[in-house]
Amino acid sequence: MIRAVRTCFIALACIAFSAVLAASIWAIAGDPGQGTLPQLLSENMSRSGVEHPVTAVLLNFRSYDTLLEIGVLVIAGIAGISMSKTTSLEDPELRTSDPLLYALQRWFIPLMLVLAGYLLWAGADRPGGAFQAGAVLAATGVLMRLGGIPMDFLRPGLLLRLGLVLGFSVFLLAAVVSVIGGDAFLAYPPDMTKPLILVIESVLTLSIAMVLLALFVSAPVNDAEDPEEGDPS
Amino acid sequence: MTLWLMAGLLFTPLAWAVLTLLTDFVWGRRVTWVGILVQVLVSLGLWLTVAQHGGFYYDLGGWGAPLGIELRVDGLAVTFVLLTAAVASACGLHAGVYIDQHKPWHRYFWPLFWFLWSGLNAVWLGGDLFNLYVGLELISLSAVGLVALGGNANALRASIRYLLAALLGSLAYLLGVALIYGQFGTLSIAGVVAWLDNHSAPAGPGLALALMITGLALKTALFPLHRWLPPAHGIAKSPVSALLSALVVKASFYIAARLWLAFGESLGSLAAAQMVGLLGGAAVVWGSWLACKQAQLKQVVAYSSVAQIGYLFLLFPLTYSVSESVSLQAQQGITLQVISHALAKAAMFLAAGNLILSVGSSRIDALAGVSRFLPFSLFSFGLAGVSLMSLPPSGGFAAKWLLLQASLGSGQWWWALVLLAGGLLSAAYLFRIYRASFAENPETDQFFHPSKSLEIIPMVLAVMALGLGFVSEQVLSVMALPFAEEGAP
Amino acid sequence: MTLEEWMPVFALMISLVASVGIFALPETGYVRRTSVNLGAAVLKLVVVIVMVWGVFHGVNYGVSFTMLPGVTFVLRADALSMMFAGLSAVLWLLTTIYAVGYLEDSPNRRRFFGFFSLCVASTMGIALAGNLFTFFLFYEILTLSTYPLVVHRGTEKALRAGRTYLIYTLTGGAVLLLAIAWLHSLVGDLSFRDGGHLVDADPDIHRSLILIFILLVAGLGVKAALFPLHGWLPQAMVAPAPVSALLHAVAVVKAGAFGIVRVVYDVYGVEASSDLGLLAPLSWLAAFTILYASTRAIWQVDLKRRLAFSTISQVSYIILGIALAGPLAAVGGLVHLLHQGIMKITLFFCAGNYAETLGIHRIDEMDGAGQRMPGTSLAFTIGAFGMIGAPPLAGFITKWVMGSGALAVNMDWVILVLVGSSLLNAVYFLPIIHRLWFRKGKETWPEERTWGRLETSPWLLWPPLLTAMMVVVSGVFASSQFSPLAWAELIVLREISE
Amino acid sequence: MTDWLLDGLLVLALLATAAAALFSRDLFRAVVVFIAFGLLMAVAWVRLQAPDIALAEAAIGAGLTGVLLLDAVSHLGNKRQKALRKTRDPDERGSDPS
Amino acid sequence: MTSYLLYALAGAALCGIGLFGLLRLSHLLRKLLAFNIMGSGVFLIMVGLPQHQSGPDPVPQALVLTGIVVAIAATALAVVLIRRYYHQSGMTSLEGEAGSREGGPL
Repeated sequence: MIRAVRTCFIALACIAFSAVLAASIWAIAGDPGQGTLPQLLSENMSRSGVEHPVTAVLLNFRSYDTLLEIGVLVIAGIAGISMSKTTSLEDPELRTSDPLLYALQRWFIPLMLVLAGYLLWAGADRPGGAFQAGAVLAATGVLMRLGGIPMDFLRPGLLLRLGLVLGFSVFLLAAVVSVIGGDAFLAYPPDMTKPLILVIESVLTLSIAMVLLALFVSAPVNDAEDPEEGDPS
Repeated sequence: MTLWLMAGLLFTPLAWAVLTLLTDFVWGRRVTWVGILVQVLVSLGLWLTVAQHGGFYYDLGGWGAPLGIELRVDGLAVTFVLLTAAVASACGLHAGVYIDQHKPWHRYFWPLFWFLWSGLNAVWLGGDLFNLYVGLELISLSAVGLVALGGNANALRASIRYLLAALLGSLAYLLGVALIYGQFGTLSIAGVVAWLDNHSAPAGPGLALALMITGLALKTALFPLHRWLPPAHGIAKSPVSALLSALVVKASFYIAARLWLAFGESLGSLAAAQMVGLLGGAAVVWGSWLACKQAQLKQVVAYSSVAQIGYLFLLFPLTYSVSESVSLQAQQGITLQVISHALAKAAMFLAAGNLILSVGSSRIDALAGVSRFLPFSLFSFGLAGVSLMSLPPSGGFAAKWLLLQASLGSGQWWWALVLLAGGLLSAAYLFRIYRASFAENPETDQFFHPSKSLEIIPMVLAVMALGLGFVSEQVLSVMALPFAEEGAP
Repeated sequence: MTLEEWMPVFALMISLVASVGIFALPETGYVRRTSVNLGAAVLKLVVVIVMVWGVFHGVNYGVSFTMLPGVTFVLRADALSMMFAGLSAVLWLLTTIYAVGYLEDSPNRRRFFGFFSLCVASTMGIALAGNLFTFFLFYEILTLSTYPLVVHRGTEKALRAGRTYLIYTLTGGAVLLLAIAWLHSLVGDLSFRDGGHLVDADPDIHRSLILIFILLVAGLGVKAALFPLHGWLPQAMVAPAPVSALLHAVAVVKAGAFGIVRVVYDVYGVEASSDLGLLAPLSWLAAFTILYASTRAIWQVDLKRRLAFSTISQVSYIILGIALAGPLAAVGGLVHLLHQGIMKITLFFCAGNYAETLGIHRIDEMDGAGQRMPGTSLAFTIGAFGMIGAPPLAGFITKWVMGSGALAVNMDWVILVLVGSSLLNAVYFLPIIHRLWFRKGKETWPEERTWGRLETSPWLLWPPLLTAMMVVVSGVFASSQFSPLAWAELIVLREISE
Repeated sequence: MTDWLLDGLLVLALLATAAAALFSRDLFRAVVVFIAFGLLMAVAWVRLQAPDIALAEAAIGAGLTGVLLLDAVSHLGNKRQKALRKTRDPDERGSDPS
Repeated sequence: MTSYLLYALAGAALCGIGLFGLLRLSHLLRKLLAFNIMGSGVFLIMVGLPQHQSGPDPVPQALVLTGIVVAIAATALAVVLIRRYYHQSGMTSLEGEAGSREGGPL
């Protein structure tokens, strides 16, 4: 009974929240401030080194966001592997013997690899880029994993950790290189903008895929735990 | 020079996160020592630079706002950068000895620690609303990872709860950012302020400010949104608890404060300001009351954080439609409160960790006899307590004095009563602990004596918190005009 | 910085450094600890004597710096400061000697002496504080550093007393802080100034000033054990004898009384205080406390508790003296700050000796102790007669001057209070003296310890004898140039000459 | 007009799948519906002329999140303590209060 | 009224639904679903609202891309934690302990 009342109360509150939010959106939509950002963006596109505006924003204008965001991803990966069991990859329980999956694998994996490559390459001037490509690559990995293909590099070890941070470190190095030339953090040298962005995107793709995959395979749980502080044990 | 300092400040924590990920715990510790040294020097250098030449905007990637992301390097920001350097290095050094190096998962402590540090720096310096969101997430996720590291079911429950609260808070904040961008077409705080200066305040984005501050209040654990905090801070390892209580909750509060001071006058309302202050007052009373009821040492300290956070939110009523000088007093008071609470609470958690290590139990009544055999850690705990009780000459007292002046000067005398009651209540729960330690235990010294390095670190922090009262004037003068919005882009 | 600036800092730092040094030494380093302690006490006495000399000749000792926007930290020595500082410096030395003997072979001595020195440092800070803010700073440090001494024994009773003590003093501190902050926001930073600041205050804020004064007296009255805020003091007697002697008879309660003197004279100013109608109620309250506490003392069977109620009563003499608003009465009140200090510490030393040597805590156990411990009992008798106000001892001087002062401002009822109090004092002290000297003792004492030929340890015997001698000397030579009375006259002279 | 119809239907479908994903009785089905929701979101992003997000949503939002959650459901679903959950989980009520 | 605004309003509704789920549901995976749905709502507002005024705008689109990656990172971390929690305690909600009867994270 109390539970039902509470549910009703929360529901009402959420409906009210939506209504107020919608009203605000309506009010803002009717009374817009004059943002100059899109114009500014198109004026500066030529200096960004890439043709696709979203990529330009992500990897040049607001690259600090992206850098930190990859950091967030790496954190999730670290937290994931910190809890995983070391010898989980050959767990037979995980191996699917579905013939459909096998068939899917035979056809899909190469296709998906190609798709990932395309997405990465397209990012410079068309929709696509490191995240999408990384996600597709990770999905490929998930498929392979479900199909029982051993992927030893995902065993928590130096290699996995190196893979996790490869993209991040390259990005970071590119960010700091400009400082040596007396420029701001994350400022690319003007004539190297495009190749740098491409390199960053490629390694990011790999690392993003690695992190996502590591999070997926790290699920089997390590039993060992710390005692709580002050627990006599 | 400034270029190098800025790059060092941004680069070091991220780079050290990568380096320490590739090593084991012991090597990670050595690498971390170097990193701490670099980071402390860089922070100090930047602080000195700003103290001499004043603050500036730093355009990342050479793109100024609104197109790019700008960092706002002013006196307040560098003070907090320096504070972070002090507290985080103390926690890092303490953790290097405190944490069991033989558990394989503890190697992941260092990268998470460094990511946390970089997130904190990003938040102190951030001048871009969305960038602040990413910084917040960086902090939240690494903090959750640290709480959960190697944890048992209770630790996991606490960290999941913490994660969900943090995510909900971030989403509310992001929703506010979306509305702000929809209204003003820019993400730069300075840009929005410049817009508001030239136009009359629109009706729509009031909700945006409310959403952002609510979300941040949830992440700061303002009453009644505080329930995730005590389990998470109580169960984490002591150096982690220290980091969380001292710095992590301050990051979200810092953003809320900056937003309020930038937009509050035009987008806020008196009722909202008083409401937030009321919740802060309730937090002081309720958090202290619960702290008195706890049987576990670290739970007392964690609930004390809930209470102390309450003080911070008195900033909202004390800066809304009051005179310039009162507002300044309130801002200075809150700044001192943030700094002194950070130092004192870190000292207290680290000392509590030492005490728990010594007596082998986390219960308060197990402390009987400690004052005879382990005076050093208890002394650190006590000195930190002086600051938390805001008794002179601590930084907490200086903060309380300024806040008292602000509340009396603005005619809002009821906040003065909250401040005084809060001081007495904190004495109530802290003296419970001292009292337990003074109880004579007829047995002889059976306590484990932690190594000197573990004992000295909290003492240094506690002395800093205590001495802050004497140098408050200097600290505040470096911050020249805290929260000043100078030079729109 | 010049020497004039350094001296107050020295006076303050000596005990502080001693405290840190004591904490740094190991528990077992008896000799080093005692040397540090005694060395610091002697050094401090020298510094204070130099400063007294300087103040007498008109040197301005003082140092200040800005602590917070609009708030300065001021250390400054004026005649009133030096009275309190001198008292605490002299008695610190004696009490340290006493405590070394008293705590022989007991645990936790490092903690005890460390916090003890810290207490003395804060007392010195209170004495030298140059404004209300600085005063409050040290006032609260005194509260904190006394707590470990009250609960020193770690028994259930001690812990309970500690809690009571904290509830009273911390609440008092909060009230005091509110009052000081309020006053600050009304009129800005207030340094202590002869003649006060508020003589021509804006009439609009008179109501606020009255309220603030009540809050100030309430906050300070807790430590001064003014009725009805005195409840903590008898309980705090559970602390070891040196603590009761120096802190609860002298430093802590005097800090409260001293604060009230500062507020009335140097913040509000006597003129403003009496114009606002604040002093008459204060004098009634003080008079009531004197009579009430003396009456309560009669029924106490525990020696230290009886002395505690006596303290409550005697401290209010100081408040009464200044509340009468006449120069002569003020001299009487101020001189009692010193007189009561030396008399009461004598009594507490003796009470400690009886407890430590013979195991006597209750008054009915004291029969015949005079034969067993003649030196101690002689000191006790002198102190008790001083309290009663028998000529030519120190207490008589106080009462005489204060009585004449009351007559000078036409407050004849005060004479009745003084006489009544003396009678009550006689009622509760004379039976003890009777028991000491004229009753036949039992064969055995509750817990006797022997020191060969001596009645007790020389560490314990000499301090009360010295203070008893001071009681006599300051009474007999009251008219000399360096007596407490002369110094009190100097203070009042400087106050009213402004 | 067709555009409006399409958008309207899409929005309705989004809301319906969102509600269904949260309040469906069976956790497995909830996740499947959530994947459908992700795909609809991808379509919505196309309608919002944001092809980049559409791609990312399809790959990450629907694809990876879905797989991750499905995997988690299969582990959490039917092992221990089913009885325990029965009393606690509003699954059993299955009401849809929104 | 453009179709952009329609999506922004739909985002508001999604936020409400997600919030309700986050507060009311007790199964942790469901909470996670709710979080993702609420996130989608926020993203819709973030892109829809500015585009209503000025047409396709790459800046919010880039922000949303970043947001999606952060969301998947958070989701993945939460899944790992939840699975380990389940593994250690056999529970799928936070209500296990006495004294905390509310399911919300607050």
